[in-house]
Amino acid sequence: MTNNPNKKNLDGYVTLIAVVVLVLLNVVLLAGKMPTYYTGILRFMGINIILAVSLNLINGITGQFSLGHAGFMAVGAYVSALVSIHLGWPLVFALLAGAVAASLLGILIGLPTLRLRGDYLAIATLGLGEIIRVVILNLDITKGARGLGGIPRTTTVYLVELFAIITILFTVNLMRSTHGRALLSIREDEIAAEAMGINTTFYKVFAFSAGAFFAGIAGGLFAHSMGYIAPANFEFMRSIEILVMVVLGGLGSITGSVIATVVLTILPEALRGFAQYRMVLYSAMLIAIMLFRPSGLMGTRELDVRQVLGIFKTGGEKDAS
Amino acid sequence: MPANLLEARSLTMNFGGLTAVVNLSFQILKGELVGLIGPNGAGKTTVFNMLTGVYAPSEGSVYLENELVSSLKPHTITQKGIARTFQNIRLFNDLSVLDNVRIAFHSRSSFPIFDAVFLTPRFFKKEKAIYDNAMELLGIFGLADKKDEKAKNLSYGQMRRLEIARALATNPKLLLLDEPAAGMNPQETEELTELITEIREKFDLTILLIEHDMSLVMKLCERIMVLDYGILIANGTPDEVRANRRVIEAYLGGDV
Amino acid sequence: MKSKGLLVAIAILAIAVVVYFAFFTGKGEEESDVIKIGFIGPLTGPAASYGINARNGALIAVEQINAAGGVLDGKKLQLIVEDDKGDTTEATNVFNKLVEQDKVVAIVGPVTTGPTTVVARLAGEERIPIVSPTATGDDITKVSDFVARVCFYDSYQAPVMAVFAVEKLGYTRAAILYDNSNDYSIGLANAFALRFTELGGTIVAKEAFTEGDQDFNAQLTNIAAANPEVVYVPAYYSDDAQILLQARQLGMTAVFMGGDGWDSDELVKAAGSAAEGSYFTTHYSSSDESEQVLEFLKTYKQKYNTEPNFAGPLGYDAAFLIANAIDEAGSTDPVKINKAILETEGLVGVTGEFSFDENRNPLKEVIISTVKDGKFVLVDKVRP
Amino acid sequence: MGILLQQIVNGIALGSIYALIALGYTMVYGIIRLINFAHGEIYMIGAFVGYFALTAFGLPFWVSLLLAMVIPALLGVLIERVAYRPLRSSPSITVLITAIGVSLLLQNLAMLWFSPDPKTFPQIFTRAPFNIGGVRITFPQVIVLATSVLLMIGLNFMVQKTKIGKAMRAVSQDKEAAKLMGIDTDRIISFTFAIGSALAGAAGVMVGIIYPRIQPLMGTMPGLKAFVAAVFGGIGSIPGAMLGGVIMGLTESLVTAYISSTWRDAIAFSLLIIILLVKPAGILGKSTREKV
Repeated sequence: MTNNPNKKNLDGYVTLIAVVVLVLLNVVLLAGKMPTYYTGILRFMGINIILAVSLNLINGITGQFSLGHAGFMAVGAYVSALVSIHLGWPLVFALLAGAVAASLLGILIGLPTLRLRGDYLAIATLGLGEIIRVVILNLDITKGARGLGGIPRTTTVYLVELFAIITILFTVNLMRSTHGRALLSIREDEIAAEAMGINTTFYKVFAFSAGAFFAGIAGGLFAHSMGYIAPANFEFMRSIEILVMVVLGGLGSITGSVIATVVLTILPEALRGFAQYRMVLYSAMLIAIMLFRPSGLMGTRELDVRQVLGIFKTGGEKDAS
Repeated sequence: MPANLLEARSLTMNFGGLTAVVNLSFQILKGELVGLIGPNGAGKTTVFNMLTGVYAPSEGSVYLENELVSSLKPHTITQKGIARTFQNIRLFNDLSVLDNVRIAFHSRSSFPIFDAVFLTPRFFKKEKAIYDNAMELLGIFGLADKKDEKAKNLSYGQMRRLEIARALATNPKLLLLDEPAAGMNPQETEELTELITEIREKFDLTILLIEHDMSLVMKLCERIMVLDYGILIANGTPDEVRANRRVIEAYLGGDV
Repeated sequence: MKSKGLLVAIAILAIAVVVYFAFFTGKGEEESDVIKIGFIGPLTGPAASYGINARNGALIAVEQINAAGGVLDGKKLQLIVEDDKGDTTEATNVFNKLVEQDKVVAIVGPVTTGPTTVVARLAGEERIPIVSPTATGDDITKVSDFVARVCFYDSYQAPVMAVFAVEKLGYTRAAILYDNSNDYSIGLANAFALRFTELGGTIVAKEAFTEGDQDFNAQLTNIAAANPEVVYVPAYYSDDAQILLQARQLGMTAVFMGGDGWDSDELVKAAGSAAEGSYFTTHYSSSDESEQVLEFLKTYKQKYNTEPNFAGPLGYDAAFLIANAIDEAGSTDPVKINKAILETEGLVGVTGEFSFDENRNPLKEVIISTVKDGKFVLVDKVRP
Repeated sequence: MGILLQQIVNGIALGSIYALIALGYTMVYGIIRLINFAHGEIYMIGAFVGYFALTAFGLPFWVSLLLAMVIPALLGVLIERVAYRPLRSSPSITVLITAIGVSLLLQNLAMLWFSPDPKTFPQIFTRAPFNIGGVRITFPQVIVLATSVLLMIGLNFMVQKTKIGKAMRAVSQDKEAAKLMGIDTDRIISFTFAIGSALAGAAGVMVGIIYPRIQPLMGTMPGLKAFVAAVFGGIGSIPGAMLGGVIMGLTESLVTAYISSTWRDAIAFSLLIIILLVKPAGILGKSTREKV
């Protein structure tokens, strides 16, 4: 999209490095040489990517300011965990059950709240997320604050990778179609979108239910990765963390969400050496990044494998000067 | 006698204590080009908003080809065949010129979401068709070379043209233009006049336009309706309207 | 122009080399005079207060042991401290790091329930013993064979208080006020209620609050209306102080009771006279003449310039227990250390004399303390 | 009946604290359309300033209260300068993330500086309750209520009658127009942050008086609830924030008394959502129709 050859160039390099790293990571994984520490981080990174990309669908692409993502994640986590424990469903079916439940809830409670806009929608969705958490805290079947343990730990890093790729492909393919443009038009100008024949209510509910679906998948993967979940895993700070990933990456940029998630998942681990100062540095860096890149790391740009070719074409001539 | 395309029956719009439009009734015949004029705040845009479903009229109803549309949602009304532009230009600013037009093709060239997600052959076929149609339309409006530009980076005149192109992409029977010449210089206005005439024939359109530029209105419109304080005070040919005493009073010795 | 392609090639090669050395080369096993044990607990986040206290306690233990000649005939202990923020995800990461990168032989922690539940399972899989200073949930030590604790479990200390209330004080009407968002509080509340009714008493009111609450007037007003003789409040001292203050303001005269979460000087400081006459179960009493207790409190105060809360001594004992087990096992093999932990018999720590039951729970005396003239006073020692 | 009245009294005392925090949210939102997530932390800082003024420096109560308003006010102005002003032309969600960053930063700095252990706010007023018709009212509750009401009256006077108050209203209505009329908008925005933060600082001390437990994470939940209160009342509206705060306090108190504390937050948020659906701009907010 961008016309700036310099940026195109940089994007090309970043893409190239990303592809190389991804391939190497998988080689190491398949060779069984990846330490559990790193595998664990990769697993959570993948889960965060699913969360960030799915929230981007709602927040960045459709422009609906949602702060309730942890709630959808919680529903996916608990439903999938419960069907695993009590019904013995295989993981993939358990994940789908959780995702469908989250998605239905997204539609059910989403429908009335979609009349709200902007910050009001944000505060209402934040409320919904908290309501979900309080309900989980008070139900018997979820074991309340004591947490639900004994969940089969069947999530593998490959499965997380698979679902992260599915989420990304789903969103990217959608974005490139007339449906994705319909979502974008709502973000840009809802009244004009209506006037162009876009059924904005349908698309908003669609964005919410699709976002909730993938958040549900992420929740299920999380539950089956930890083996134990508690309401504390899904407090509103969790929604905020996901939102930070989306905004830091650039609202509407899928690759931006992925990059920001990678950065924000590694950062707290990389800062471990600072012990008690870790979170101070983390928050200071968050502020600094936002000040220096107000529209996020990627803005609305996307990385594309095709840009790698650009390095060799446009890059060379620039280099000569 | 051409068929009746649009009929407004006793439209009234109240905002709180303020009545913006009072008991307004009119008809528009198929193929007509009608102007809607009146001083600032006369309720012209409110009429457009009622016709397109942005506001639900407090009283009265709108019929498109004898079908009641005033209770429908805006996007359904657009799909039934009324398209519009906006007085204060409402383009999708951060999207490309091409995407602005492609979005408007959505309702008539859509396909199941399934095809988009799984990249079926139908997706490619339909998307190709949308692309081709959009490019053709941009060509007509002289915007083809700007297709990748963000809408907010266009010049003012280009924005106005893009808005019309976008409205046409919805395949309307009736096109509502809200001050299409606002902010244009005389040469641009001249070109716009030609463009409107051209698209009217090419797309077999009926047009209702709000405009302050009297030269354009008088030159273009076959019939003119005059609104003052929400009341229809005149409805006739340009010559009739020009001679109407109430219209002259309404404009308080304006340039009519 | 060619240089660009070359640069890319070099970059890829460089990444590949880094990855190769990071993952594919075995790290040389080094024999050294340092034995590493890990610490997992919240140093940041809402539970940081307990995590930091437990860490400080564990650090003191390690220091004292090293000063006294270390373990296994002169080897020094090193405590590798990692922050889990009280979060299960971080706890998982940190456990993997400690085991793989730092090659610890045992771990003190985690401190809070969620992380302990999750890490207990991993510990079983990796066969690394963990000793939680403060996770009290009944089921936690049942998660795997490699998890022990030095604190009471919920149905260990709460029944002691119930028995005391009925048999020693002769109360039959009790109310419970507990934190519904805290599993420790729920666990104690349930265990107390069960035992109290078994002994013929009645629970006349059961009210809950939520983490972070400041205002308990509503619950207390309801409890007062039920007119109990005793109110059991199994919560942490900062909540307890608020509850006591507000209860007295409402004119309640019932006796208040609680668990080891009460044990902090801050309680008396905050609640003042409102705390007078209350009872709670705990691990040690500062009015106790025990050398070890006094020594610990003195060292802690010197080193950190503040009084520890209950997590401090428990952190100390967890590290102390592990060090003792390493000596007993005569080895740094985690499996042998684990076995030695379970076979610990009569070890005297700050919080009492330890042995373990078959579920790796400590069998030790429960101290019942009361507040008298602004001081904690020992009332009874019970071995359930 | 006695219980109901008692709960109403408790609810109003709690609500007046929410109202003080909510005022800051509403003023900042009104003027730059930002949900200032760091506002709850300003309140926390206010509580700690009050604590140290009273304990470490042994200052009298009114001086401590003043300090607990002035220092947060300066902090509020500093935060706006450093973290928000450079982003004035950025989308509001960007600034929101920065605000979240500031909030996390203040929390974690406070944990380092003040240690995460809860501290006990000194008892400066007698806790012996008055008994009026079976309802117990404590002296701290009276102090809190009186101080809050005084501050709110003062604020209202300032906003309605003084020149700077009028300028504030002008800027919140239309920043560009205000600028054209010669109003130094940057200065007015700084001033708004100062006032809002001072009120939050005062609320911190008030909380210390009634519920004498303060700790670095104490701002999160009250901050969130005060924001909800501001939305309740109609964000941007000063009387709305006061009303919203009191409604929030009453709701919490009554739900805890008659239903259960564990469902309290869920019920408070449900109420919020219902109010937003019925009156999208809050109880006292003006609903604005978007011009098409």
